Amino acid sequence: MMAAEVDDYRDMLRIRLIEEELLKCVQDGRVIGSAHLCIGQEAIPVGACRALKSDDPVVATYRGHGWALAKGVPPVQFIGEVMGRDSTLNGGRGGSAYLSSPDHAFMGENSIVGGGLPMTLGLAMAHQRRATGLIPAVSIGDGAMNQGNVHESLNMGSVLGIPFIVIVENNGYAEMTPSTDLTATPAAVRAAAYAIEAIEVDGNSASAVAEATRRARELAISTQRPVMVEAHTRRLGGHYSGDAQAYRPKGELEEWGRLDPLTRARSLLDPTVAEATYQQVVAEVADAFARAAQLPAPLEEEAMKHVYAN
Amino acid sequence: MMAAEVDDYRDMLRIRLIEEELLKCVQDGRVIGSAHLCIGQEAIPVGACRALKSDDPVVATYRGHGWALAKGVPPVQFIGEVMGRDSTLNGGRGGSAYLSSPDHAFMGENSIVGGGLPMTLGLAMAHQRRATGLIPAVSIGDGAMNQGNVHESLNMGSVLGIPFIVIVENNGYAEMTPSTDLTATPAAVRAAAYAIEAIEVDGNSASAVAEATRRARELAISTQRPVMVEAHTRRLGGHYSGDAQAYRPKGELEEWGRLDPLTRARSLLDPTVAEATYQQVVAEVADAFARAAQLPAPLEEEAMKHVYAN
Amino acid sequence: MSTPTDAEAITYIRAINLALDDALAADDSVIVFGEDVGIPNGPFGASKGLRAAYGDRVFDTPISESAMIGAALGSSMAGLRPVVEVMYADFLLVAMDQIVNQVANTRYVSRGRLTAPMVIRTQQGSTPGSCAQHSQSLEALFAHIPGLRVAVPSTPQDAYSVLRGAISSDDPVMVFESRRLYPSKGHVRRDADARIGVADVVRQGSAVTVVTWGTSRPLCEEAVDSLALQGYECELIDLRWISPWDTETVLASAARTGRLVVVHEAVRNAGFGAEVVSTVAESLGGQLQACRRVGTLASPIPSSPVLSAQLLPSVDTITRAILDTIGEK
Amino acid sequence: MSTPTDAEAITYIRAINLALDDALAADDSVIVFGEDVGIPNGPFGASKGLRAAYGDRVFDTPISESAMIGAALGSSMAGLRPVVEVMYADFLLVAMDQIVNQVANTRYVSRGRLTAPMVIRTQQGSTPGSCAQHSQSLEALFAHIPGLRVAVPSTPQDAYSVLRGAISSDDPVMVFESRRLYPSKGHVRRDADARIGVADVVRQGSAVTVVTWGTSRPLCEEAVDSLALQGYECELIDLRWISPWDTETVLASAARTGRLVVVHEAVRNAGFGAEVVSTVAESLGGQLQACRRVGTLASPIPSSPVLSAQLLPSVDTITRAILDTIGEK
Ligand SMILES: Cc1ncc(C[n+]2csc(CCOP(=O)(O)OP(=O)(O)O)c2C)c(N)n1
Ligand SMILES: Cc1ncc(C[n+]2csc(CCOP(=O)(O)OP(=O)(O)O)c2C)c(N)n1
Ligand SMILES: [Mg+2]
Ligand SMILES: [Mg+2]
Repeated sequence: MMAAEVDDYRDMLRIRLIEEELLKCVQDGRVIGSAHLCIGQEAIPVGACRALKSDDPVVATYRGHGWALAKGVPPVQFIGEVMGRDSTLNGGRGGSAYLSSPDHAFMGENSIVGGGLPMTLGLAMAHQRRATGLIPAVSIGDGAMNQGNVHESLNMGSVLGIPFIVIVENNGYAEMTPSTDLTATPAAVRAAAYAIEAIEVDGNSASAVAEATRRARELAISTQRPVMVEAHTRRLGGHYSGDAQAYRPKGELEEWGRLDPLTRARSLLDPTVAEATYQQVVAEVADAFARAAQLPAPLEEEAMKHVYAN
Repeated sequence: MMAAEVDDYRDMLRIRLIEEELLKCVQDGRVIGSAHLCIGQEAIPVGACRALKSDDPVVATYRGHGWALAKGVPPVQFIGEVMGRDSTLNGGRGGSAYLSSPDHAFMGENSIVGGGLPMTLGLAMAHQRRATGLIPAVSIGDGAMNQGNVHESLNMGSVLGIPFIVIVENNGYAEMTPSTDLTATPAAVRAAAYAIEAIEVDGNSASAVAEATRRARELAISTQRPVMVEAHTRRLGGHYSGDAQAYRPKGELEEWGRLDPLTRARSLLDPTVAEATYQQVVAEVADAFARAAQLPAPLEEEAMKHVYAN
Repeated sequence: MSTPTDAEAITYIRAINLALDDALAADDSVIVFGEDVGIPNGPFGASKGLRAAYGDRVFDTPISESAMIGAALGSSMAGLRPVVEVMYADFLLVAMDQIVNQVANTRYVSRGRLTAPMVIRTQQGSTPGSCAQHSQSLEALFAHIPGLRVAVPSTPQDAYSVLRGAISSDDPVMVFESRRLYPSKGHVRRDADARIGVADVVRQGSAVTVVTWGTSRPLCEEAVDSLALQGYECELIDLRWISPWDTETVLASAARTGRLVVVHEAVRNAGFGAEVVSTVAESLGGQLQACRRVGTLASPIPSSPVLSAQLLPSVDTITRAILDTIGEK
Repeated sequence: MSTPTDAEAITYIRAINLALDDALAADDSVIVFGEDVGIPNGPFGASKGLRAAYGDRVFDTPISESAMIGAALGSSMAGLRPVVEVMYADFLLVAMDQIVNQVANTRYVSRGRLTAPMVIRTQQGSTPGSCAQHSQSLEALFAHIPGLRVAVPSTPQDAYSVLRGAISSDDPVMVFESRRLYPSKGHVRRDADARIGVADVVRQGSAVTVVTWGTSRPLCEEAVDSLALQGYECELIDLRWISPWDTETVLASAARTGRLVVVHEAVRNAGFGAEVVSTVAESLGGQLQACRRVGTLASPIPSSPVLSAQLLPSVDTITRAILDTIGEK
């Protein structure tokens, strides 16, 4: 048990430290553009990927750094991709918000709200037909529940009997508007409209998310339908790197900060182990950034390649 | 009470006889193209429009002849429009599947499945803001519940507090596929996903539909939200005029035919009154077709008018 | 299913059916789906008999075009070769995000690591009485999107060959069929050239180059044939594919004739005809002595055939455009 | 809110804000809505202060673009003048059916009895680091659709005037703003000409006609100004509107120069530049001695600026295209 808790802490911390450094990179120009960070939500990808098979395909959103890393994408290449380098992921084509790494069954981020749901249905359709035993999972935000494509995919998955897992990361906001202003009912309530199972879980506990995802995976297999996991969490940063968060009620960040999944994960550990782990990840991340910075710039003459097969 | 029952029978019969003649028109070339008939579903528009205020805007689907007539669109002009004549409705621009008559608060048919829902939300938004006291209503098929725009509109109407009525005509089929093969849960169950009220009703009884619509209208006003009416009915003809219906299970049409709302409506009447009404409507419809056939063809030089304001 | 002999003329829709059948037989990874595509045999009969022959590789879906396109995308990313039918091109618009923002980007953004070898079949164009929401010709919207391939076949042979080529392609292909031409007949050779992007030179001539595709081809044939009787020899080219398109054949022809007419049923304004004219104008400069585009006038399509006839291209408007270019010096 | 004096230069985004403010003040039937438009003041600040000033006439919506466009359509049919913001043009694609199949048909099919006096505001184009799903320039798709009006303003003055003109228009208008130009400054006269479809002749010259719009205008100005130093006097025309567009001004200019370059950030292939070139070629025939289009190469836009710079139009590619046409005889 202790080992799992150390792993959770380490994997969440890696995501946190990489993202904190990426935020600095955006600010000082090492990353061109913006980034949507998952600070405060790390327990969800870490917990879920613990329960998924390593080959289970995963689709995420623009807020997908945690998912890429939790699927095992190497930090150096991941950071290089966000920095617009010639990484082994997408060579700078994807960037922070639209990167993928099929080698790690990370089928990609998606910068269209809800846009990854239909493709996940399709991935699941193929894996079911090919009997690979793999169950695709897709992460979306709470605000995405109001996009038509999410609705269509959940119904179609249900009636055609296609098993996949939808993880709704309910982080309290859609951009700058509180989720509850936008969505008539919570995601888990909507599952009934599709005759699919839903599991609600504390999204700030990696072990709880892992357990929920494990159950969801089993249910997907036994019901041969989509299964929903609604993970309750809090976005501890801005919607994106440049967000001044003026819309936040006073004191909210302090209050939410007390629920920080990293603090909680660390509190479960022996302090010496925790500190050693911390130092190890700090060093690992520093090294990854140093090495990512060495990756070459994309080759200009490659810009037009891969639009078509040939 | 008797008077209402006669009215129901007369109004449903008018729709039925007009559509039966239109089907012949399609077959003999008086109507160019196809038509989607509501034979077997007449009680829904007749009942609903009885309960709506005459100025309440109504939006329908391609299967909207009954709605247009129930809103009071004059049969001669209606038939002329379907025949592609220079009718006062749309001068042949709308035709069977996309006609409108704002003078009768009939805001139009729609040939995109579910496509009328978002505009109904908008109509309701304007009427609410302008405090007209009118409540828009939209009719869709059961199959339309799986379109993204329907989902988006119901959620948005709910969270923004916009009152309108959605009447789902559950007629057992979406084109040639049984509805139950396509939709994970019945429409009324889905209402819960939007935190709106739903009323199920026997769609083959005009008085029951009127009562349900009256309640729905009151609920829309009191909750200031969308309200759903799911009307159970049976499509007694093909999906469209050219549909050979090979997909129908043997005996289904006979069985469903026994539920024909017109037979039922007639059975509630004194036979003499019923027969007199029948003869009256037969004559009225024959006259309408004769007069519609006299309407001039659209003027060729008008073809490019009204694309823009000027 | 019984298969036609090469000598037998078959309809356009039957050619589609045959192509689907042959593709399903040839490759286990092919699946075919859409609304009423499975058990009801397809709204226009394109999948007739296929459910019976191939079981659940041919299936029905809810009326959810976004999810349908996504289902094709995801399954193609994971090793299948889906062919999804969208009943009318007008309905592509409810799934436009999936086509443009998802399907088209797959290969490029992943640097070729993810691919989407899928086909979207649809049909388009106006038929008498069809309303504004069931009449549009929308190929230009998709030709503008890098990452997509777009075909607009007009004969049974091309319907067959284009579809086979599309299904074999490793790129996502959109096939715009013609509902109006579904009943038209022709001979189909199953071993005909199925290369992507190759035009068909339908008539040879030196007076003017006429370029067309899809539903407009028969109108052009009629116009060109009657002009031939008057002594004007027009070169008629059916592009078949507009992404990629056969610039070489068109440029060579236009260089010879110095005159160009492009005809399509899509709205003329900002239609793909503009791309053809511009490409030729850029290449030939002042050597392009005259050019015209014929397309639907800038209006939604009214249901009444009396009105729609005023808007759609006709043998007459095509003939006049051709004569116009010949008259000009 | 404090309003700028006419002498004060303001940013493009502030000009939009001012136009919305003035429209809300002038006409009670104007409402403004979209994602994060109300309480958060707009994702880019276009609606800053408007919620505070106009209460619930300015409001937030769920992330449901189809329902948003429909809400605008329906409310415009029933007497309001809605202005709906779609955050990025790329997201128009999830609502394409509502725009093309619903909004655009309203007036025509009802023979003018129903109208849709609504405005869809969006912004588009690539900025460094923006991904393929947040970089597209999509105006050509909408210019092809009869019933829609399309504007692509590039200066603070035009942003103001176009938006006021759009809100007053009885037709549905799509305004494609430029995110990249939001911080650029200029003087805004609130009583400037807001007529729809009128181009701006930015520079006069006789060597070549350069036509542009939107984000590409500043690049064209730079190219044209540096060519002027070399003795080539180019006529630079900013269309501002592409539906309707000022064919008269462009044709008159091209007739004088005999040379045409069209520049836009949208993908070159099947972009609206093709319509401009074709219209001129049809009109001038062999008198159009040379023409070129400059646009984004046929590729999705990669996130890395190193790569996207290879694809997007630049002062350099524009300059070369202009010199090319001058070099040709
Ligand atoms: C179709 C579409 N509409 C709007 C946006 C802009 N947008 C990006 S993120 C976002 C909020 C999404 O909220 P939620 O789904 O809760 O996810 P979160 O960002 O909280 O993780 C919006 C509106 C988009 N990317 N795609
Ligand atoms: C977006 C879209 N997809 C598909 C169609 C083709 N289509 C027309 S009617 C129909 C079936 C609709 O079924 P339902 O909603 O139950 O209504 P019904 O026809 O039974 O009245 C379909 C698939 C369409 N018109 N629009
Ligand atoms: Mg959220
Ligand atoms: Mg039905």
